[in-house]
Amino acid sequence: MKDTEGYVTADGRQIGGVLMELNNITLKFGGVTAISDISFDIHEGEIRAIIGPNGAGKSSMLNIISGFYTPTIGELWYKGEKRPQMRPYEIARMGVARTFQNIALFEGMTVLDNVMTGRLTHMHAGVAAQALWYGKARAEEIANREIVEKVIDFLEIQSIRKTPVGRLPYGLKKRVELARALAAEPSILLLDEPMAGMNVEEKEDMSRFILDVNDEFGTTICLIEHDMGVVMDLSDRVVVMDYGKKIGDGPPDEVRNNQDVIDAYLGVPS
Amino acid sequence: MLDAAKTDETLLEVNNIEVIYNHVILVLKGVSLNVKKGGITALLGGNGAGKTTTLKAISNLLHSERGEVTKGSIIYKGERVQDLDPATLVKRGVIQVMEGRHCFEHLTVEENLLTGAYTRKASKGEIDADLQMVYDYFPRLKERRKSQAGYTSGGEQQMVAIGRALMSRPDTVLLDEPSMGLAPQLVEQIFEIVKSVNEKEGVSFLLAEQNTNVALKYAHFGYILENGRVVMDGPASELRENPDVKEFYLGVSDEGRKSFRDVRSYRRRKRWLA
Amino acid sequence: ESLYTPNLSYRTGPFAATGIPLMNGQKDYMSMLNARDGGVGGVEIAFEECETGYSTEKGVECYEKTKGKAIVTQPWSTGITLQVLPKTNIDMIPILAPGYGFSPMMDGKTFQWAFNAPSGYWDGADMIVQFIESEGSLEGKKVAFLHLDHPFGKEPLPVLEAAAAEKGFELLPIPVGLKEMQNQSAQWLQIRRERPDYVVMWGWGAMNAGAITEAVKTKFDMSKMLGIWWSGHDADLAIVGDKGKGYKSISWSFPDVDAGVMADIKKHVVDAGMTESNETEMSGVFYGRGVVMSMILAEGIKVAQDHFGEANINAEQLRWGLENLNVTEERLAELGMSGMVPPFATSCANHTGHSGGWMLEWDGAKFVKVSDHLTPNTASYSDIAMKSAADYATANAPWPVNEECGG
Amino acid sequence: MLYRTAGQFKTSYNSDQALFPIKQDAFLLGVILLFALVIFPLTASEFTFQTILIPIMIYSLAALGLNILTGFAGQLSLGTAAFMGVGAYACYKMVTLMPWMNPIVAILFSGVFSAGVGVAFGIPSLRIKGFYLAIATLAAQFFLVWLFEKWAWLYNYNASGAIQVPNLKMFGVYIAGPQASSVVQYFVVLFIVSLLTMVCINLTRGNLGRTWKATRDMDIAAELIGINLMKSKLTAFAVSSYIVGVAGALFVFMWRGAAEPNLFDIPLSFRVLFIAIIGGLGSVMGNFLGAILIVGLPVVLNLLPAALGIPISSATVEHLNIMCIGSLIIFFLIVEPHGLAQLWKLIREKLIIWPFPH
Amino acid sequence: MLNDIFIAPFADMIAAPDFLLQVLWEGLVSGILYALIALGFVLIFRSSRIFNFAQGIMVVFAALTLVGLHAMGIPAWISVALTLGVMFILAVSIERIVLRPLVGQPDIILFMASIGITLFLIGGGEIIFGGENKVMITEELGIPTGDTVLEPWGGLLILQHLDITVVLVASALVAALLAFLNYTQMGRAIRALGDDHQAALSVGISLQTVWVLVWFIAGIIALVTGIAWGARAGVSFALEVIAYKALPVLMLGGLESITGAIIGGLLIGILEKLFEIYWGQPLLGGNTETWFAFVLALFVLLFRPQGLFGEKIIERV
Ligand SMILES: Nc1ncnc2c1ncn2[C@@H]1O[C@H](COP(=O)(O)OP(=O)(O)OP(=O)(O)O)[C@@H](O)[C@H]1O
Ligand SMILES: Nc1ncnc2c1ncn2[C@@H]1O[C@H](COP(=O)(O)OP(=O)(O)OP(=O)(O)O)[C@@H](O)[C@H]1O
Ligand SMILES: CC(C)C[C@H](N)C(=O)O
Ligand SMILES: [Mg+2]
Ligand SMILES: [Mg+2]
Repeated sequence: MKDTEGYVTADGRQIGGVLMELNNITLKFGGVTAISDISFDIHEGEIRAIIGPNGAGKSSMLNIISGFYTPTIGELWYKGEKRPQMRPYEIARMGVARTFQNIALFEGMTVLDNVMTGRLTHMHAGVAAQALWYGKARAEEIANREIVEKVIDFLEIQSIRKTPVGRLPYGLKKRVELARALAAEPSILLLDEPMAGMNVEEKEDMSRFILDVNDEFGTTICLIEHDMGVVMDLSDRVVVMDYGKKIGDGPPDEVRNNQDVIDAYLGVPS
Repeated sequence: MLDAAKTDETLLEVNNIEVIYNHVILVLKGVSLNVKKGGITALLGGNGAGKTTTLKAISNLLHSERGEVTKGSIIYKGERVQDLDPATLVKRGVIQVMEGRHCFEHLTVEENLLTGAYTRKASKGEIDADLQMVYDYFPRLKERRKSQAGYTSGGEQQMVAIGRALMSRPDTVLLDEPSMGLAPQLVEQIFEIVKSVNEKEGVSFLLAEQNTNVALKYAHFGYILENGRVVMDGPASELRENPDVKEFYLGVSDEGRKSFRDVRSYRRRKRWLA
Repeated sequence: ESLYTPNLSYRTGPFAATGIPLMNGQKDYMSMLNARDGGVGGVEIAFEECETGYSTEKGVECYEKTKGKAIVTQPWSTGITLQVLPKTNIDMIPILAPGYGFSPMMDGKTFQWAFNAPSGYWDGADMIVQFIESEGSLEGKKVAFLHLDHPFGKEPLPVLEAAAAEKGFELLPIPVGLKEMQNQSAQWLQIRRERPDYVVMWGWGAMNAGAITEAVKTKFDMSKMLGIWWSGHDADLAIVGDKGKGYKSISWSFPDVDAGVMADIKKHVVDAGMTESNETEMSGVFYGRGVVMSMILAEGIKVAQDHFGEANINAEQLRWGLENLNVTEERLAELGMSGMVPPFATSCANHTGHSGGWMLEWDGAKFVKVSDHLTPNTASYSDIAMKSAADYATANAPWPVNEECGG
Repeated sequence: MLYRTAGQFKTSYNSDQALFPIKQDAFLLGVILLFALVIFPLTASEFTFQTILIPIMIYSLAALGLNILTGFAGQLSLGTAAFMGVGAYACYKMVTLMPWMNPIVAILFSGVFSAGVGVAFGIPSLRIKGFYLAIATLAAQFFLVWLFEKWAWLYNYNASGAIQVPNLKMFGVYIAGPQASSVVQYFVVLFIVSLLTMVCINLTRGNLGRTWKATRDMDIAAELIGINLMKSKLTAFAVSSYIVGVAGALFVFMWRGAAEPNLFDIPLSFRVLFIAIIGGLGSVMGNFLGAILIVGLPVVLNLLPAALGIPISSATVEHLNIMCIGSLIIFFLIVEPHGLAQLWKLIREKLIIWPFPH
Repeated sequence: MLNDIFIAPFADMIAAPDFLLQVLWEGLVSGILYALIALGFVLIFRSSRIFNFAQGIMVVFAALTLVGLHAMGIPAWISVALTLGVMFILAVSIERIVLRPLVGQPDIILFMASIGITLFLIGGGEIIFGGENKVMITEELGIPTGDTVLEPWGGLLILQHLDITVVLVASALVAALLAFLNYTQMGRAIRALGDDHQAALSVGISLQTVWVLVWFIAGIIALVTGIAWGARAGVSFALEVIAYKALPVLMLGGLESITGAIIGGLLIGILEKLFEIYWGQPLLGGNTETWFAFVLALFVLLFRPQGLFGEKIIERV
């Protein structure tokens, strides 16, 4: 593991050392190579973006980080240790939370319950206590509920607390998904296209939330997004992928002017 | 850039419809719109405004979601079409591309495209030609034609969904959020395709979009939906210049585009209809 | 007023095929009595059916539903009999299970409320063993016992096992699950492999037809196949016709279309359009047996009425009646049923009567008698019966035993 | 305006998490309890106890157990009856091997055995999903029933192959067996069913419940947010089979009085499944509504022709019965696929906004 | 003990090869019959994700209708045609009354609805046709009924002509179905429908048409199965239990696969018979056929969760 210092961003925020490092990752599905030999790192406290054309392998990269896919080749270092082969839930318990490109909320539950599931990793009462709704179970339920209510307040979804998520419009669902991930109080938050399907105003709201999370809780964020405005404005560093390869990596301004990136992705410089 | 609808002939007329889901949830509270023949009409509005619901009401797909049109009428080419089944509507030339890329997961990309031609009584040659046309529009699909659609990326699935609709040689396409999840390049590209299909083949489009910027760039006419009601309509060019639209949908204010970093302060949303 | 004698019948499901002719016989006899004599002793018989589909669960439901007014319960399944048996003790309703049910019921001291006259399963098993023994010693022979995997099918096992031990033959039980009744190829492959000298069948419902067709297919010698009385239904054999020639079934009843009772049924029931049966069915063994079964009930009622001097008897009085049946040749002649059932009598200690029966054989078109009146050797299993009865009483303690009955 | 919820504010999370956040619901419960504890026992006839009250409660419990697995944790099971059988046989073995054992304890304990068996058959659920999983439960269904038939030790080598509930006393009163009176059995069933219902309500609204529901709604996402699917599924199998097992023990000991292996065959599984689905998957109360419908309906249908004086044979009634149940299942599914519980909720929602249409 | 499990059975097989052949043949024939029922399931599952429990009762219903019509004095082949008519009406009514209102509902709801249909048909069937056992009109339909007795290795092998016919007819049916699904536009529509009802609707696939067609084909298969089983075992409602056997066949083969249904059917038919004869009866008290198929399927699924030929379950996030 490289021993790196943090750095200071353009707008003067101090970013910590390396939190996660991916080395020479390759991912194959039968004949398809979704990712080939990509390395990059994520620093503590930064907002890291991954961009690239459709099918470039961005989501697959996120899936590797959260343990849903196992890389064919390559290794992953997290908090200074090499991460062994693990089940996704174990990884989640190590402080990795995420949202999904195709919303993956629990449709049969209310918003509140969905967000509460984010707290699962922090709740430990036994079955018997829960069955009797007694002692630890009860205390825990209330304590966690308070945390969840804070998240709900923070994301301004109080009014839909008791609504079954199946009935929510797309944008709100995305917000609930974010709430669920936040509730877990993760060290690193992975966001897969959090603003797809939103209009400008909603994107602004979402941006605010992301920045606030990063600011207030110091959560490291890794996000995939197609809206260049958002990416350029929010992220500290950007990885650009194309056809499974890394074609650029650096601060937004640098990436924006990289000819490869322009050709493969942006079309016209924005 | 085209700014006025091409003809004045009304193709599709939605009159004051109300939609209720599950017998209790009233979603559309009297929506009326006109889609002009040969034009591109945009349906704009925030999350949950009712865009998808409006499109599904037109294409008659509400039924399978336990929704129903309880009031108002929908007239296509001068005929009431509310009670037709979706298949008949497709035969008459109205096809919807659903939000969130509903592909047939287990069929290959190519088979997916072919299902689009289901209602057509065309020869194999014609269909192959159309397939080629779709591949020309979306070269990426050609590469993945033999993969099961379930294993393609989000953007690829969106292309499949649009390509599949084109395969039916429609008169009218109801496009639900075509740009969602697509790379910027591709967004432009898809709208270019819409435009060229519209111009070359005379296909009319009704598209629901969040990406107001692009939508208003390509559309001729726009409706803005809020909370199940139409709150504003007009030619796209006018809407683009409307200060409210500018601020809330285009993200530009008098000072030009704001950075997303600068929107941190709490701001009360202005509503046309409270 | 009427006497409510519900019948837990089944005209649906996989057992309907064998149930229907019997239940038609029962019902028509009662209808005939009602039409001809205004019932029994001047009181009409309310012979109502409650459908069970031979399902034990439904049966218990029917019992619960009817027990309020009923003076008797006719469970029509050994499984149901077993389940209602402990309840009848408390509800004080006699069970009438002619030719079926729990064989130790023959001990009237223990099972005060249960009757399986005129013959029980152990009687049947014993007579079958006697019959095949009459064809030559059983020493060293192999007898396959093809049975429904259900309480009914397991009933004769203790007696057959005892006989096997005593007579030195090998008993090979082959169960047929309820789900396999119609597809017994595995069972018949086993029979083919084991090459038994005899196949004794304890089948019911669709199992009978299944076994018989399968036997024909595997070319088993039909004359070596013998069934209990519930496995001798004309329609089951009619499917294979000539190929079934030689198949035998023990029976405590025999049909007689020319009997007086049949003429009365024709006159009062059939001609009045009140039957659900038809001519072919009415000439069969099962319909005739159904008639006899209702006769037993009617006789029980009559005996009770005569004894207690009142027409409107209750369940307890009927119990006395069923315990004091004496169906003699003369009485049968009076009833127009000579030869349709052997004479028999019950007592406080003997609830079965042990009438014995005849061996019937399929001649390609109908069943014919091929033996004289056979009688079971009850002594050979009375010990087993007494012991089972005692065990039953212990397991179900507190269980009243009527020590007052003499032998 | 009967069902006004406006004006009932919650001031703490604790009170928001109370069982009956809305007063009217608490009132309704009070009425139900009044009936259950006082009015029914005083007025019901033997027939009502035996064909309506007791079976409805037992079936509700079984359906509740199934609902935990299928409705809450999303694992389709077609083997409920077999697990009921395990409970019943376990209970039978316990009371016959240890006659001194308190019958209620025996009944509650018998669920432990079915939970064990349930977990064993639940293990494949880690790999197998959806209808394919049904095969695991069907394997349990058919294998266990076969075992009940073949393993003579289970039924104490009875000639009949059936188990027969002995007369069992508690505090000097017969509570099981032919000597027990219906009222006593009714109260025993009421007690156990209420107890376990309470447990289920607690489990399903708490952490475990959310874990199950997450597993049901989207197992991949669930695992990615930190849910150990194995634990989640297996606890669901365990809790579900426990409850189902207790229901099985009640079924035989407090109601039927005897049972043969066949009783636990697939039709019973289906009946319980009907109840759970018609009542509403993922609902606790639904099971009771479903049971009232599925158990009560045949009783009514059976009585109807006689009451109206229409002469039809009992077989035809039975056939009509089956047809009616079939049609009603379809009818209810069409009216409200999410079951009676959902229907009730909708009615409530309508009542809340009544008299304004929306 | 080990000897009983691992050696004795095989010794038995070798000792009586003619008997082994007979066992295999019986297994093959019942396997084909299971497969036929499974085919009906697969077709419906593919086109609508309905796990159609009613397939079994449709078999009974078709057979009863045929026999019932013939009993009314209608010539055999006209009865067959009329029965097909009845099956068509059934398909149309099921589509109208049950499926149409339930479009897009979760799988389990549709499954439940099919059980509703089953109950309805059982009740209705018994009212119309009565509960007695009936005899299939085998001869009237010109199906051969004799047998051929072979003597391999000096032993005995009995082949029923009926069984041979069943095997041939079933094979033809399967070939026809495979061609239909893979090479026709309608076949593709059926597969699309199975993936996503809404999307299928949106491209103009008419659910009504496809479903009526598919249920009608399932009805035809049911009739063929009904004739075959009926000829072997008589026609009665007890036949309905064989429907359960189709379930493990389906799971083993894969819910969407025609090939799977056939292979699964044969595998289960043969293996369960072998197991019952050589292991079940001597060691376990027999009757293992009630569960063997399920346990076997379960075992296979542990290694291939989508069955041998089923479509891989696509898991993406
Ligand atoms: N099946 C349904 N049942 C109940 N409510 C629904 C259903 N579908 C949509 N709704 C509700 O209808 C309203 C309008 O939804 P619709 O999907 O039409 O919005 P939209 O404008 O397309 O939003 P988006 O941009 O997020 O896609 C939302 O409030 C949503 O919660
Ligand atoms: N489980 C899988 N099996 C087979 N191929 C896969 C699988 N997952 C992803 N792929 C392929 O890998 C490539 C990368 O997919 P991925 O979803 O990572 O793209 P993406 O960069 O997120 O694209 P988008 O922006 O469209 O979401 C695609 O071509 C996709 O089809
Ligand atoms: C009652 C009999 C006629 C039916 C069956 N043989 C039984 O004893 O269970
Ligand atoms: Mg992606
Ligand atoms: Mg939408």
